[in-house]
Amino acid sequence: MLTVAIVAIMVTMFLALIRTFLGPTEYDRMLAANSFGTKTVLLIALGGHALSWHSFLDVALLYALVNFVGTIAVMRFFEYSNASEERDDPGAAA
Amino acid sequence: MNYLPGIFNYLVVVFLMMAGFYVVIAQGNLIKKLVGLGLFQASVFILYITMGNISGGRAPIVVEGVTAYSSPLPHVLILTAIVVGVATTAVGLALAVRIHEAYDSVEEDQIHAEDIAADEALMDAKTTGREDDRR
Amino acid sequence: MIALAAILLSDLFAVVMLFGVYSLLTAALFMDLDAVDVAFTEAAVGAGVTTVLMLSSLHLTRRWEALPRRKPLLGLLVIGITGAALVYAVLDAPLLGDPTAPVHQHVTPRYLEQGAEEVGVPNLVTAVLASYRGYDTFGETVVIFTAGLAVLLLLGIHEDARMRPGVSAIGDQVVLRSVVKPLLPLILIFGLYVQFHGDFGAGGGFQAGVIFATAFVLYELVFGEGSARAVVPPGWLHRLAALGVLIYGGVGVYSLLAGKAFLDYSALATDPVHGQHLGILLVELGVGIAVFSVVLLIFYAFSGRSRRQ
Amino acid sequence: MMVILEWLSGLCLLLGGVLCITGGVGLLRMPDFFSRVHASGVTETLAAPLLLSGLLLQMELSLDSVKVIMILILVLATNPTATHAMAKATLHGGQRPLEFANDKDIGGDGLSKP
Repeated sequence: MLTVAIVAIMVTMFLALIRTFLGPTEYDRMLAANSFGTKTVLLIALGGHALSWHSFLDVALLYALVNFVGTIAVMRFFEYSNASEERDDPGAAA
Repeated sequence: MNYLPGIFNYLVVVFLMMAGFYVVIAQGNLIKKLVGLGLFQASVFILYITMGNISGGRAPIVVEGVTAYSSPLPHVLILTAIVVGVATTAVGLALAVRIHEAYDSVEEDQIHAEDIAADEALMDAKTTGREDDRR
Repeated sequence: MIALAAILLSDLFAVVMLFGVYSLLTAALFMDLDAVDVAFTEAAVGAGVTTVLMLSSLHLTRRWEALPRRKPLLGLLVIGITGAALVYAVLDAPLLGDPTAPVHQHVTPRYLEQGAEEVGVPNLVTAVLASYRGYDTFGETVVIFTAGLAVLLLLGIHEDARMRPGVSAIGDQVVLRSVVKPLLPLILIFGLYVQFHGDFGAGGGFQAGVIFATAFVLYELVFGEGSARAVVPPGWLHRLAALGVLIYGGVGVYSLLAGKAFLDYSALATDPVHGQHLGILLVELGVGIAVFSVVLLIFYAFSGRSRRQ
Repeated sequence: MMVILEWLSGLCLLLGGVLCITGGVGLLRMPDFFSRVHASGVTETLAAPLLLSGLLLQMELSLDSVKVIMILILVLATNPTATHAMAKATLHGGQRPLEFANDKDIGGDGLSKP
């Protein structure tokens, strides 16, 4: 069962990767990358158990964290670039 | 038959290294060059870690009853190299930002063009002012 | 693979995004090659900090790459030649996992056989990092410190009135705020765990510093500009970074004064193994403080800079 | 007892895997961003806990189980938040769901211009 789950995760990672490549809008890329990150966490957790890696759970925990932070950062970037496109000149608003 | 899997990682390393190298030398955008540098860096990391691996080995953390460990030395080198790498990337990005502020562009060609234009303007000013000394 | 797409796309934002994904994959590969500590560092640094920094600098410069590119022919030629040479060299390289490879011959056996007894730390990576190769690590710490100073020199930290706490960066996201708020102390505790558990499992000063900085970056990203500055003012950070390097160097000088070699931790206590343990703890603490403050400093420098008019 | 645990864990893993693939296919095949968020966000939020609890049931109780629970909590907390925030940021950024797109651009791959 563990193997089946791992293969399933890998397939999903592949699909998400394709979406990251295609992604017509940046938001799609962001979503796919986030999903990819979550899948990586799961893959490390399950794969680490299957192959009995050392302290894989620390790494998985860190991944979950960093993935979230990265997504937030990307969103903030959008917020800024959108605002700058709307306001046309953001720096002057100080 | 055992040869190809053993060498495969190195081939991946070479491929990544060349990809990063290509970005660095052939792309004009400074930020993209930095990404290429990151690719190159990562390929070197993989190379070191691949060398340190040992078949049937475990991570170099001492556990009872395990005899084969991967070599900890490459791990140490790469661990510090990653953090140093991000620090140097930050310096590069800071430089790119400053260049963008000075030239309003991060494209290498445009920067060169502006440099040449500025130089020529300077030269013109000098020749018309009958000053031959160059700084 | 991903690298190819990174070359082909001209939307720099997508390039950065893919770079993050690529870094995740690299870290997974490191896990598979038994390099737990390296995977840990790569995960903490590559996907998080690098992405944040690249995005900030994209925000400061421009997002789209200029369309007319130079002819790639010459570049491809150089790549082809170098690549062929490297592939030829690789054919002679030791196979993956070969126990007779040169890496496993020279000093590695000593580290593996006697590291645990001499240093008294189960995680041999930490042992080699902080004890056997203490000089190198000191050098790396100084390099990081210098890089932080360089960024500071180049960009400076701007504190204008625009940066006041409470102005949320991502719209008005109540859900995000209320989820992140309880998360932050957990991240900090995790960072401490990584810092002090580095002797026994994956972790250590470098990773812990980055995790700590990540927590503050997250705080600043969600709760608006200047909120993290209110907690850790930028003025402290140079001093903190210097303090980190000073702790490391201080341990070295102390052992020098105690009549041993520079960074010989057995001078720290009567029992050599205990001294080693103490020394590694202190040194890792210094590294952690230095890395934390430098990463946060770099982030402040980038985020505080407003776009050029 | 052990057999029951084994079966339960197998069931969790299987369900999680199926959901995971469903989410991936949805992510790839859905026509516009908001339906993609729906597909990936909802399934992921269920699949990740299922897979992790399947893993938890296979391990013996130790510090590692605590870590798995920590990951579980973290994923459960961050994943819906991230997808929610993403959808909100997208809406804020000018994208509209396909159904409400002003220009009737239902041309397959979801390029609904704002």
